[in-house]
Amino acid sequence: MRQALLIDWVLITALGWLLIGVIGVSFPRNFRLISRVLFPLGALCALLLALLALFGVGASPQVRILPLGLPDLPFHLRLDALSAFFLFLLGATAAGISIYAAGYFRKGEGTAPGLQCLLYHIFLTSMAFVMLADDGYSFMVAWESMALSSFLLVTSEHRHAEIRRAGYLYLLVAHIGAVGILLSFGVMAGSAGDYTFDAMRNFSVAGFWPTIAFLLALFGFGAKAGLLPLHIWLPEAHPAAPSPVSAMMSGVMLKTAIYGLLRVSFDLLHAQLWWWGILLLLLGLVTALFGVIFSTVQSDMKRLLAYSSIENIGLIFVGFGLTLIFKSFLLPSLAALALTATLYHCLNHAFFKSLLFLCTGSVLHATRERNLGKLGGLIHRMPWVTWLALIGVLASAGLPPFNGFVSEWLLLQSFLFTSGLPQGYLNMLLPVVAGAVALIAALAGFAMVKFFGIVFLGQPREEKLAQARDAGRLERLGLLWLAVGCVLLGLLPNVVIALLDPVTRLLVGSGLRYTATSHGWWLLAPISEDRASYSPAIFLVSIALFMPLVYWVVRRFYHGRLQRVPAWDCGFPLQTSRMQDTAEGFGQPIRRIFSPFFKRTREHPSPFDTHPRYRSLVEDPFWYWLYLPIARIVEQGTRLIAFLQQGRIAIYLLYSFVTLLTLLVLTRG
Amino acid sequence: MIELVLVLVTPFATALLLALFGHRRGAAEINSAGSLLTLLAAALLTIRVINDGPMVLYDEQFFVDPLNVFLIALTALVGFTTSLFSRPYMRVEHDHDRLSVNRLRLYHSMFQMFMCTMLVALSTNNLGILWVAMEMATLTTVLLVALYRTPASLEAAWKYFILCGVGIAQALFGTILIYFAAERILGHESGALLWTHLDAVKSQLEPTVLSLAFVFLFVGYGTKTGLVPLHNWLPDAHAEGPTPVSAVLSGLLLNVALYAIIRCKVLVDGALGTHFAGNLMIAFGLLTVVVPAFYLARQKDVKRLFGYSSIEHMGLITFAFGMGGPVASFAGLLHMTVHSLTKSAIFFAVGHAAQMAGTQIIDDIKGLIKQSPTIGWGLMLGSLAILGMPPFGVFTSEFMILTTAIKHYPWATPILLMALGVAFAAMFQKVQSMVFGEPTVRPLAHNPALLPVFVHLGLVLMLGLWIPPYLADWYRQAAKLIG
Amino acid sequence: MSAVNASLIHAIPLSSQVINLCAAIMLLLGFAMLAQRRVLTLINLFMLQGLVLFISTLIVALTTSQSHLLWSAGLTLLLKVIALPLILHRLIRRLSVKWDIETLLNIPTIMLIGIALVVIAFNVAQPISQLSGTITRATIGIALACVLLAFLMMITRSKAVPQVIAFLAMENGLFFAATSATYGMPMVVELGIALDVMVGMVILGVFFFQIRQQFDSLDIRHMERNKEQ
Amino acid sequence: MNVYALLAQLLELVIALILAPILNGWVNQCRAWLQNRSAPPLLQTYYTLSKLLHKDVLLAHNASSLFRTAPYIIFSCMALAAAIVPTLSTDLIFSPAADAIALVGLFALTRVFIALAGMDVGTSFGSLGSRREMLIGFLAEPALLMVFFTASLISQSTSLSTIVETLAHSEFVIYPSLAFAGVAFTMVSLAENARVPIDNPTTHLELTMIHEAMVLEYSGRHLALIEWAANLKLFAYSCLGIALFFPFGIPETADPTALALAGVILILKLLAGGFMLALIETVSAKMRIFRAPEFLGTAFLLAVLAMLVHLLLETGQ
Repeated sequence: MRQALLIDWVLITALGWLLIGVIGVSFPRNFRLISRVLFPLGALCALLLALLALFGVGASPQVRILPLGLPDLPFHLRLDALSAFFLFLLGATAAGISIYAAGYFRKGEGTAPGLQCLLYHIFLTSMAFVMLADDGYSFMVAWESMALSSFLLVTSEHRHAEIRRAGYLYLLVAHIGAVGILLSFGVMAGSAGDYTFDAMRNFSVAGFWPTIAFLLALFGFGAKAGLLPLHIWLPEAHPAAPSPVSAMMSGVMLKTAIYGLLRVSFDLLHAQLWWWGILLLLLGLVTALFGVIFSTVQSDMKRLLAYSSIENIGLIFVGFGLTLIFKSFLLPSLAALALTATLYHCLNHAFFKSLLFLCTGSVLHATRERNLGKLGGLIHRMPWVTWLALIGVLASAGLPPFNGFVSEWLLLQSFLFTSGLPQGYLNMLLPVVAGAVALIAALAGFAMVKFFGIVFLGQPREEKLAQARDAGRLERLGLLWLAVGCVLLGLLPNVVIALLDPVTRLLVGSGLRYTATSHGWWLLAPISEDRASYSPAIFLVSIALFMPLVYWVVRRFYHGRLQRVPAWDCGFPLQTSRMQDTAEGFGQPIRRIFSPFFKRTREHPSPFDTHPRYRSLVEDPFWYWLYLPIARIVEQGTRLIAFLQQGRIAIYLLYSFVTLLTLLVLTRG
Repeated sequence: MIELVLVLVTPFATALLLALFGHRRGAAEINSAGSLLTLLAAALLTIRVINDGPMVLYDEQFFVDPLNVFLIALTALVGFTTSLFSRPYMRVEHDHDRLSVNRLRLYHSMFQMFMCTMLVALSTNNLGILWVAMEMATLTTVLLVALYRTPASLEAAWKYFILCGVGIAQALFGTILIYFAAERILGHESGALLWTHLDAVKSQLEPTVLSLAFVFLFVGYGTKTGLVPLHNWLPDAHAEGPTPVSAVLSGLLLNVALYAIIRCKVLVDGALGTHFAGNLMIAFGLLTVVVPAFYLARQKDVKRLFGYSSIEHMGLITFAFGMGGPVASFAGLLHMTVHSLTKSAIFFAVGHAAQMAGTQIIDDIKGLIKQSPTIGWGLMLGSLAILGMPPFGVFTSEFMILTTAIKHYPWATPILLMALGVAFAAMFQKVQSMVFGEPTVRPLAHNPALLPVFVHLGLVLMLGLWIPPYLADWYRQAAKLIG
Repeated sequence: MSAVNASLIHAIPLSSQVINLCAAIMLLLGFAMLAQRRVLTLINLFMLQGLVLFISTLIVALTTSQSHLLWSAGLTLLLKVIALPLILHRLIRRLSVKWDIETLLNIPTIMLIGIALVVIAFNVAQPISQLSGTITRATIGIALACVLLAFLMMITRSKAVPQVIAFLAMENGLFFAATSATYGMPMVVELGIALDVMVGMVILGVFFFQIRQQFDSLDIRHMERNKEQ
Repeated sequence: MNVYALLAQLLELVIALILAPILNGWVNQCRAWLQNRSAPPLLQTYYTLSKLLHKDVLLAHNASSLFRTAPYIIFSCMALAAAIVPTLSTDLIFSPAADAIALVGLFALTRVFIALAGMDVGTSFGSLGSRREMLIGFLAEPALLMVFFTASLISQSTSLSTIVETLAHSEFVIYPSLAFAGVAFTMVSLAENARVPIDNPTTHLELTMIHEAMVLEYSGRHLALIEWAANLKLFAYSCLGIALFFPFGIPETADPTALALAGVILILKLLAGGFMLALIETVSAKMRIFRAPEFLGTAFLLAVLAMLVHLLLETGQ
């Protein structure tokens, strides 16, 4: 009985969000109500949703039909392991973000708080419905509502031109992507013309149509996920949005694209071709490399994180592609391993990336500054944010014992056991790709050190930073929730794998639960213990034992006192805080090594000018390779067409005259 | 059958009344009251038709069936909301003394006359009277477009008159041809132009004559629908006329013209048994979707912009009806509804926006949402709706049209989508720059009537999420009628 | 009985011949208008066309004893032969636009195009004429030709007044088709059409003055402001 | 996991802690001999460490708590790393806890912390050093991983113990791939341990130093811990090299005799390894920092080559 009711509860929670939003907008100026009551309520809903989803992962698929939508195509909803997992991701992340947002949204910033509340909760609800939708129409409605609400959230500071531009770009790309998705549904519905997912599951499209459907879906969802070359909106939109929204977009919304592509390629399409996997693998690899390289040279902290999101999405797609390859070669256990890594990374990225974005939000509020070059030394002013951010940073850099490492470890493992694929050169390719993945992970570490070190460590680069104040109570709570999530996900991999087991069984027909968890909760051994094993618990415990031991020993036997002195000035007494390494400086080696990736414009100061300044602008080459040419083509089209209408009535009459005559002749002949 | 009489007579009487007293104070109120009466009568008529089914009246000169009754209801509704909107709008225009009292009189009475002609055109059973009513509608709107008497408006009105006059003349020739063909079966009596009779015997009508007739009718009424390349009057008329007129032009008149085409299509399909008419409509529909998309990108005048978007949507609807079949026709009817609701709402918002900015140039309108959130949000949401963003109803119909196209005309789908994409990029950029940003606009003297905007958008939103069952099977019947 | 038949047989060809003659004259007048340079002559030609239309309608009415055709004949006489030419003459006088009309193309070219149009029109109308049950077969083709010629004239004329005259000539062609090819439309329709023409004429009259006021000329080539720049 | 394993583990840890500074001293001695200098005593490193431990700590004014905790974290991480590498026996309690990849992760963790500590005080040299350290790190890490991958492709496992067991105790096979991997590994470990030609552990010329620049602000016991950690790192890398390329003599069991024997063998290997290191450092000159990418890129390519060679020659397909 509870089984049957589960999806209804999920629905009720999602609609609860909507209700909260409506209440919020009906008291648009009642700030206390919104921040102290509504957002925390939203967080509660999220928590509830996460719990329900936990049950839902194990439960058998449940279907509901709402009397909405088209008369002959009402809203079909379905809750199966896949959607439940992503709902869990949504709920668990949203719980932290909502609590944070309760403390974050201030009076008199951008649009009215009530409206913010409405849009934010519409955003959440539509994401939940994306996961639940079981027919083309409701999926598209939820999908586009998601895009629309997030667009309106992004542009809430619409007074700045660049934010308007970012929003425009974002909505445009999202819309074009949605068109691709719609087309792919159309192809999959095929001649049957029934747009429920059930019909698509049962209706098998023949010939090359599955490939076309897959490619269209890849285009559509790739545009949302920020896959190259459709990523350009992402580094614009994420910084533009208020931080909780950036966190939500980067942490959860990008994953909806992953969800959609998983749904299409494993659930709706019957057979997978191995070269789809190669395509995804390479695309993901390029995306990840591009993203991480650009994230290391950014000087705006939110842009840096946005590019790092692109990188993580790339890694996820690499895992996805690997899964496709294994699935198409009928190696279910390996496919399960790769898919586990992929989904695990989705979950991890949701947590640490939203944690980091929220931290930037607090920094932004404390300092009104997004430019890395003007921050620094915040560890003294805002210890809470700093230490929680450190956890996020370490997780995001993929370091043990935090969660980012586990998924990368699994990913590398799934690369290592590829020998035995039919294609010989695949066996050659994949280990090299693994090496590239390792490079990407290492670069991510570089980017993260840059981010943390420049924002929080060192001396404050501006005077005003001295007034920075730590995050408020609610904000801390939200950050804490996400940080704890990062730690737990890192410490208890087997629990997560047990959670993922039904999903992988659903999609690739095999799971890791029994092999991985056979050695007890503390030891993760996906294949077997002597092939590969990892125990974060022992890591943490041993480090946690060593440190106090060493400390005790050192302090017990040696009594050297500790005195504060000025930092050593290398014999140059006139050092100022401006002489620290800037963001650009820190990224300089990368710029130098990977110079072919960038399109950069620099202006050097001449030795004689009195106020010398050095500017170096690093731009995304895809603008110049892809987007501007397209824009130019459209421009040409408009100019050509304008000739049709020159305001002369005789010409207009001639048009209709010619039309009439041609039609007459055609019908006659 | 008192309702129909009311529907037809109320606007006429109001027109006369306003022609006499339109210059007095309270003319706007009379206008709204008359429209409200019409709306109520139309509602009664609708209920009657839902209960009793189609009916033929007044020695068969008039008839009401699911197809036109919903258009009648729609027309009455939009007419009413427009009259509500035009009250403060015209008052502001009067304050800026762009319009004298006598012009206001002309405006009010011609507005009602225009409503009357459209209602006649919709409800008549006689193709001849349909033609007459359409011509009348043209004439009244010509006067309305020329209301400001500025050179630009005169020019627009002149082009409108000449182009549509010529077009309508072609339509008359088509009508004559149909009569010519019908008379040989129905004998030489006035029944030979009655749609119901023709529909009864359509299979016996002479195919060659009917195909030629349809060409003339298509070119004729197509000119009024604004099909490319016959559309050139439309953007001018929309840009230069007063905004309420632009609203009813794209909201209603285009629908009525399309309705005429559909009526003829039914006969022609019956006679030919081929997909001749359908193919014609598909071809022109596609052309009409693609070309305006590119015009949109280079518009500087906001009302012109939305004029072109109306053309585009007319093309989409024509395409839908061209494809035919239950789903596509359903989608076409739905799109007619949502388009006229959304587009008129947009024009309401745009009208006030232009008044606030004192210009129609897009670059000079900025930050509406700051200065007057309701207008700003109205324009923003309306534009998003018309661009086919869910959860608004326009997306619903576009979804059905596209899916049908994928199924039956896969080659057409990429073209449509390309055009829609370009239109989205072009239009949304301009709208965003108007709605957002630092305000350059001043508040209005009289508080604007934005109830209509949000009523329309609310209806469109509802249609996007949930189509009421009776409305649905109403559409279904109409779709079956169109085939 | 046979006598009656005989008289009928005798009567029909004559009337139909007359009607065909009228048709021919209509076409001729159409060409004349196309070629005509002077506004006043243009109006007179238009009046003549109306007259021919009236005659043909009258004959049709008499031969096929249909009362309402008589009405429409009277209507034609009133409107097209008397009222509109009068209005036009007065307009010309009030606007003092008696100048020659320059056309956008030179006359011979226009004539050639016109002939091509006539060919097309006949070609198009041929199947219809085949199955025409009425006494007058070819008229519909000629009516179509007249309509197209008028259309061409509208395109080629660069002044407002002749454009309107061309518009009215097109109406004539339509009327001719309606009456002589199909023995007239239903009365109510004809009345409506007539009403439209009348109202349209009045509105145009008003317009001329407005246009003159705004552009101080009736040359429509000045009205090219609304366009895509 | 029996009591012997536990003992072996503890023994290995202790040995690592004791031997690490001595190894460093030995390398310095060899280098001095090779450069015809009079050598410092073998236990020199111990003297330095105890001196530093006795000294007071001079802490920059704006040094944060992270700065003060970092040395302890780094030291314990390195100790853990040294304990994970199988030197005396493959039957250790830590061996399931972390495989090769996790070990690399552990090294990365310490690197990140030391780099952050370098940036903390906010002098220009500190962050310069951190930047360069991270540069070296992200270039060396993938190469190291590729070396491990080659080994683990051979032994179909990433767990170090299993690798050692396969290499040492399965029937003797010549793996050409390991030759490539060995060279790559040597280059990586040179870079990772701040050795010539990438870095010069003895320099204090600010513009050229990397590791020293990061720890410039450290003093007293903190510095001692960091130095010791560095020695541990060198030790761990040497043991890794031994375990991967010269694993012979590492017993599978952990009974005392075997352990004793293994200890002797280990010390001999370390002596040889230390001498090799000193030799390399003597014959090669320090290169510009921006030649480092080429150096490590070569290492990465060699590692990839090793893997391909393995796939071509040593797998039956």
